[in-house]
Amino acid sequence: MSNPTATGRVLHATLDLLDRQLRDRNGKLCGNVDDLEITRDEETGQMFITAILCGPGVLAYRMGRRRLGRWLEEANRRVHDTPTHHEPFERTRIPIELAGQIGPTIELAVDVDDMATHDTERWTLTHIISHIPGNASRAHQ
Amino acid sequence: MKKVLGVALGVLTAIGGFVDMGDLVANAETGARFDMNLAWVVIVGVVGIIVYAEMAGRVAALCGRPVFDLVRERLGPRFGLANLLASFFINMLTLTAEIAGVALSLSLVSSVNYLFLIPFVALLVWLVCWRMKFETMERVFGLLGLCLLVFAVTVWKIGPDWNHLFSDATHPHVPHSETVFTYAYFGIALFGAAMTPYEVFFFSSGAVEDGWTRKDLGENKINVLIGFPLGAALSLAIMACTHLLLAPRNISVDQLSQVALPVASVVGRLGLAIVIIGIFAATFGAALETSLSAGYIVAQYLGWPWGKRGAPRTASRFHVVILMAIIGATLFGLTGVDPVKVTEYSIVLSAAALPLTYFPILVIANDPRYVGPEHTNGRFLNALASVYLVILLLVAIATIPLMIITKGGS
Amino acid sequence: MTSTPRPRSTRIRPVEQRRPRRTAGRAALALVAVLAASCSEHSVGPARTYDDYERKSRTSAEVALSAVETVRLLAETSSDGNAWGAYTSVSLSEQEDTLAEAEGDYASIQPPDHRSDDLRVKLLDLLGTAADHIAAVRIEARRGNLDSLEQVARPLADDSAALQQFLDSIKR
Amino acid sequence: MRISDLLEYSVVSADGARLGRVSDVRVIQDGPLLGGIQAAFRIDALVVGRGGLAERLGYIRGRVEGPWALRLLFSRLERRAQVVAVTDIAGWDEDTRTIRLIADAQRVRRTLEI
Repeated sequence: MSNPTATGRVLHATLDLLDRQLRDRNGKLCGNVDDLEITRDEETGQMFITAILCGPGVLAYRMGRRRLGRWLEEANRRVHDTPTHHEPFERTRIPIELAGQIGPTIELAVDVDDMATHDTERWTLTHIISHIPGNASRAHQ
Repeated sequence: MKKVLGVALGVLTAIGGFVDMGDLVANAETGARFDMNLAWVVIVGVVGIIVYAEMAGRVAALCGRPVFDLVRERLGPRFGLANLLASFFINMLTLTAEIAGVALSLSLVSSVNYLFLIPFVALLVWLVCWRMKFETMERVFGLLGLCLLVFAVTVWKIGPDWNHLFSDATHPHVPHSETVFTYAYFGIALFGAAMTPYEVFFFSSGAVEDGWTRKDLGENKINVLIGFPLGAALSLAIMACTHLLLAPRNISVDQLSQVALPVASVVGRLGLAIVIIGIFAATFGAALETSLSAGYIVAQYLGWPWGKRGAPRTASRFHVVILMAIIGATLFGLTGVDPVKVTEYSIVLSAAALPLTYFPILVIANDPRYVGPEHTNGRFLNALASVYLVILLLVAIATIPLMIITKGGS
Repeated sequence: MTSTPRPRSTRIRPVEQRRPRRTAGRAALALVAVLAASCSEHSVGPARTYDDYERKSRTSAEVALSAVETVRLLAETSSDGNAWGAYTSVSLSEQEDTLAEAEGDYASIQPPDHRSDDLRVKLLDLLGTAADHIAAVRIEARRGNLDSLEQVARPLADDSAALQQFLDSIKR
Repeated sequence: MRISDLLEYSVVSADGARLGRVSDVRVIQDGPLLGGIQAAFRIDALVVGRGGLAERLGYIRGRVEGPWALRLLFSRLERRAQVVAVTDIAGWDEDTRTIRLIADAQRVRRTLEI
């Protein structure tokens, strides 16, 4: 076992990462860390945390509703067919290197609109909130 | 000077905001049924809310994280979800009770049946959630709530034997006409009314909405340490009123209008007008707090954008949850359930759910990664908070059995 | 957004089955059921013995006494000019409803024996009289004659005394 | 794989002793640079315990200090958890969801102290 204090910072995944509040590049709240992706290198046997996963299906999956979770994720993937990205891009997966500060909140170098956690926000906005007068202005002084 | 004014305003708001439908009903009922024998519970309850609200406010000011965010982080998604469902359910009962309370207070000046007024009240509540500035909302209803001070005036005008009243309150016993079980049940109701979880949901989320930082820690302390005890004094005044005026006549309180009766009979027409304004403001303010809390807890559990600081379109799911909660409570209220009964159940169940919410607050307030090493709880505070955690657990365990044994306190 | 260079895929696959944990959900459901049951339950259920019936008589009499006394205090307060019409008439209706409900509930309990019949007749009589007197006060209040409420409410003093006597006559 | 999958694995030492379930993973950020931005998050060890609330509160790992009674209780529970280095893993069994270790229980046993 390597000496944990020798290099790099030490984190505990469930303690320091899971369920933390996420913020996008503009400081907007954009979901919690619902799960983490772990990738294992076959040759060296080393494992890495490679991505933050977040979105409705992801949370269901984590809470033991495996099939429901995967179905939700798949549905989300089909509905949002990565229009703005050339490479295949999963809206529930934020590569870990895009996580800037890790503290009481985790700041991501991502835009909310690229995240699955924001889809229902957009839906309620276009279908409900934007039909109610006064939705765009701040409250009166 | 401006700063002092701000702090004073905050304290007054805290006093007026402390009392809601739950406190009105629980204190008036126990005063009429148990005289001052349960007054000590109000004190125990207010110390508890002071301890935990201060922690929640401090955590919110230092790391910008409101309570329900922490609930999920510390308890995990599963326990967190259980807590969310329980809290949301109780919050709906409370919201129903508060909306009905507003409608009842309006019916006392208009003689329109309160059921007809419920939709109108709900619309008003929603409009304020939708349009009014957070600070204005807090201040207006908190300050109007100060009208409830007329209860204290009433007690003073009755001119009781103060020594007697005090010794009654400090030497509690179970009255002959009651059992240990009903005594304990109403004790829990009073405790739940003082420590209702939505108060800390709202308080901590409000601190984030008001943009509190390290600089506001002092104001947090003052609000909590002065505002809440004075709010509790108000609760005791209500209890004393019904104890002095209704209990000797064998009147038991089962309607909101009876809560105002001692004031009318002692202070007169003006007093009645003031107390009804006070009841209106207290229940309306609490209806706002519970509507917003519904949105806060769901949004914070799921990490959605929340808050009424920005335009509604910047937190659309949050506003949808609020809208749904108000509609749900309205429909429930319109079924004609007895508002006083709903209030009783909401505060008693609140008491049962308390540990789930207060435990994570206590842990986080000791976590240097959140509040910084210099702002973690001191020894004394921790000792006190630990004692309360034990009380909360005992209360939570006892609540449901007592509810069944006493058949809801009857 | 950049895409990650992902290390070669792993052969560890997610686990399919998991025992669903629904205990929390079940507990919540049970709680709601208990609540619903206790909400819908009237303060008076069936009575199997005389003691039981007596206890229920006591509860009903106490509710009635509270209503009678509330109305007396209301009438006094209004006659003194300390309340306005809307407050008085709404409060009076509430008390009238409370008493009517107590009367209805009590009347629907099957008395278990002949001894109970006596109690039943006695208390129903008291409740009926009180209800009539409260109705009279309410009618007067609706007509706007707040000043004379105390006058109209006078018979309620006897009702109150009778209920008190009834309560004293049965054991605690 | 996701961490929620990993958290379902039990850990068994070479001599067949059950150490418990994976309740957390210790991560050290010292891997190769990712996208030229920051070092990769290498998983260094598994925290193996009974799961449960005590291991989420961070009384040891997060250096939460009070209140005294909670600290006593939860750090005790948390201390029962053990740390297993990733390099000690011999193999994975997907069907039974177990991780086998290369060494005996006595040799791998390390308590959680930071």
